[in-house]
Amino acid sequence: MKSFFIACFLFLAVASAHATPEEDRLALREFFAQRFPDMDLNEMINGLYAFDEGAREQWVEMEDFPPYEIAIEDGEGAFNKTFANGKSYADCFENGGIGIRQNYPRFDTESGEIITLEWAINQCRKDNGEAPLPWLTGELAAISAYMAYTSRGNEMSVVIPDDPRALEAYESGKEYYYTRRGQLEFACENCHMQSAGNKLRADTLSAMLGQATHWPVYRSKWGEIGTLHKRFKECNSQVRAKPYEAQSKVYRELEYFLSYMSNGMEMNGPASRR
Amino acid sequence: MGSPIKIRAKIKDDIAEVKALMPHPMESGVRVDADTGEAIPKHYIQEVVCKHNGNVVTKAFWGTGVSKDPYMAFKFKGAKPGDKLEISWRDNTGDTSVKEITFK
Amino acid sequence: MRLQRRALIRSLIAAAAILAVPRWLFASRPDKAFDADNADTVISDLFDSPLIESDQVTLKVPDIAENGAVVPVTVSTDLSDVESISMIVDNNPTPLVALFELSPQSVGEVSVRMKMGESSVVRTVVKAGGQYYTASKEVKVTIGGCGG
Amino acid sequence: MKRNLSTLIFAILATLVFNTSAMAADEAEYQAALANARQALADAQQQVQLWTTSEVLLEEAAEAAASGNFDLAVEQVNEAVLHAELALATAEREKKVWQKGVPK
Repeated sequence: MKSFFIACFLFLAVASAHATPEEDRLALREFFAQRFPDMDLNEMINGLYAFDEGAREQWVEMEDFPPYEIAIEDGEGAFNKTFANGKSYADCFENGGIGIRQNYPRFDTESGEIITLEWAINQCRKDNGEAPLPWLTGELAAISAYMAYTSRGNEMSVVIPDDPRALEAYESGKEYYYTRRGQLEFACENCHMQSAGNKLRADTLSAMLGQATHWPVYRSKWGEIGTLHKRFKECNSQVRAKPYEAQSKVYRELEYFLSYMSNGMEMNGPASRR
Repeated sequence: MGSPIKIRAKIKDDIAEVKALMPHPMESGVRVDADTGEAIPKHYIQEVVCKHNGNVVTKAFWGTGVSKDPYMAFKFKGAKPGDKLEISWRDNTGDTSVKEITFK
Repeated sequence: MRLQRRALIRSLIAAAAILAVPRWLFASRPDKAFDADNADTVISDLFDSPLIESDQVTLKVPDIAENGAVVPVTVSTDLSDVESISMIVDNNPTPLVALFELSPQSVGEVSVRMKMGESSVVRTVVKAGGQYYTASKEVKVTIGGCGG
Repeated sequence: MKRNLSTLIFAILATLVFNTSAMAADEAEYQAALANARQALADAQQQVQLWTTSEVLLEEAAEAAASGNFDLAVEQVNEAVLHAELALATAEREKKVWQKGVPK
């Protein structure tokens, strides 16, 4: 009996120390609602353009004929090509790969891996005897862009299944987001929560909410379309932390957490950014 | 043969509004390849010709100061649904690309 | 006979169309102006009479360029008989960015996206009815890299 | 325990004396320091994200060594290790405090 109470007590202690992902998400929305009481939080899917009017005008002008359209078209072509074995990407995904971006990353209860969309695309290639594509830019990013394009307007719906490994992956991603790192000792949070909407030198910082809804992105600075993990690497370098490899466990866990935080928000990828 | 040109065109009150996006590196010749340390040679579109039913309506001459994957927009009068619009470019290496569409 | 006459009429119309084709200012690209390294040289190379400041020329560029690699610019004008529209960025290594030649069929409005290495005066020159009209604006370019 | 500590102090003093002696560093010393640093960096990377500065310092060390300045080379190598230690220290501290930033 006594041990039962101890067990209960321990359970409660653990439960209160670890909020559930859903509690985290709601608390985060509340955080931004208090910081920006006059803003529609759903605007944050547009990153810095939710905050910077002058930049927004130029961005809207770019959206008239955005540079990522080239990637969508290339991606559609690549997506519809058949592999040497006669199969295609459509065979690897639910609903033939159309309109499913919002479900990624997902936790695979069989392998225990976090499956990002890019991971799934390359897994599909490997399963069909094709060589995997490079992670950061090029064909993989273009295919990802096309798949994102077919999912526009859907709501981000990342699921954390009832599996301790999934929750652990989520928690690791969360710890990563809030941990200071690099010579500048910045956590993702320092820029994208506390300073969201502020200027860092010439740049306006985007908010964490909605940060995962619009990838891949054509950044003018890159001059091409690139994946979220390319941006992770760049963020790390900017605070002088040695980046991890794209699609490493750490980055996939980070994407899992980050995407869950955008749950319920509109998918609007691919996007263009400065 | 260069990458295909993307054209978006519509007719509004007898005026054709044309927008085009042309995938092209537009190398200015001043950038240095980070890996080799060598200057990346100039590679940019020099001339764009836009024809309406075979007649030139707008010609553009460009320098290296036009952005990568160039975008241009222009308008002209007298276009009807079914009319043809052709846009072509030529770059400093002699490479070209042509695209024709029909107004809806 | 009738057919021949029709063909003749058709060829006459075609000839008229050829005559109506505008006399292009430049048969080929003015390479010298595009290679010039300062705006004054560009202007003296391209334009053979003084430039007139005009509020009938609208130059739409941002005050602060979001990204120097992609600065949207639109030039529009109410002037009639527009023959050409050019864009010049004074502080670019080669200031002449673009020169559009327009036919009588054109509407006086063109847009393009341009590169700007640093803050600079951006100017446009519109040739209309044989005169050169101009408008200019200071555009600030900030260099960053941490937005997103 | 006490004996360990005194050994450590002796080692530190010995290092200081060695480093501050008039003897200039040579290539062998640089190579040894480099090998030691590579190991330290690899160990640290297992646990945390290193600073990019460590690698930059090693590159600077290699440049200095190539030009025969082994004093500077050794100094930069040691600085690289120091930066790895600082990265570890930050990570240790952050393990205790990271949750403070999480909205509740």
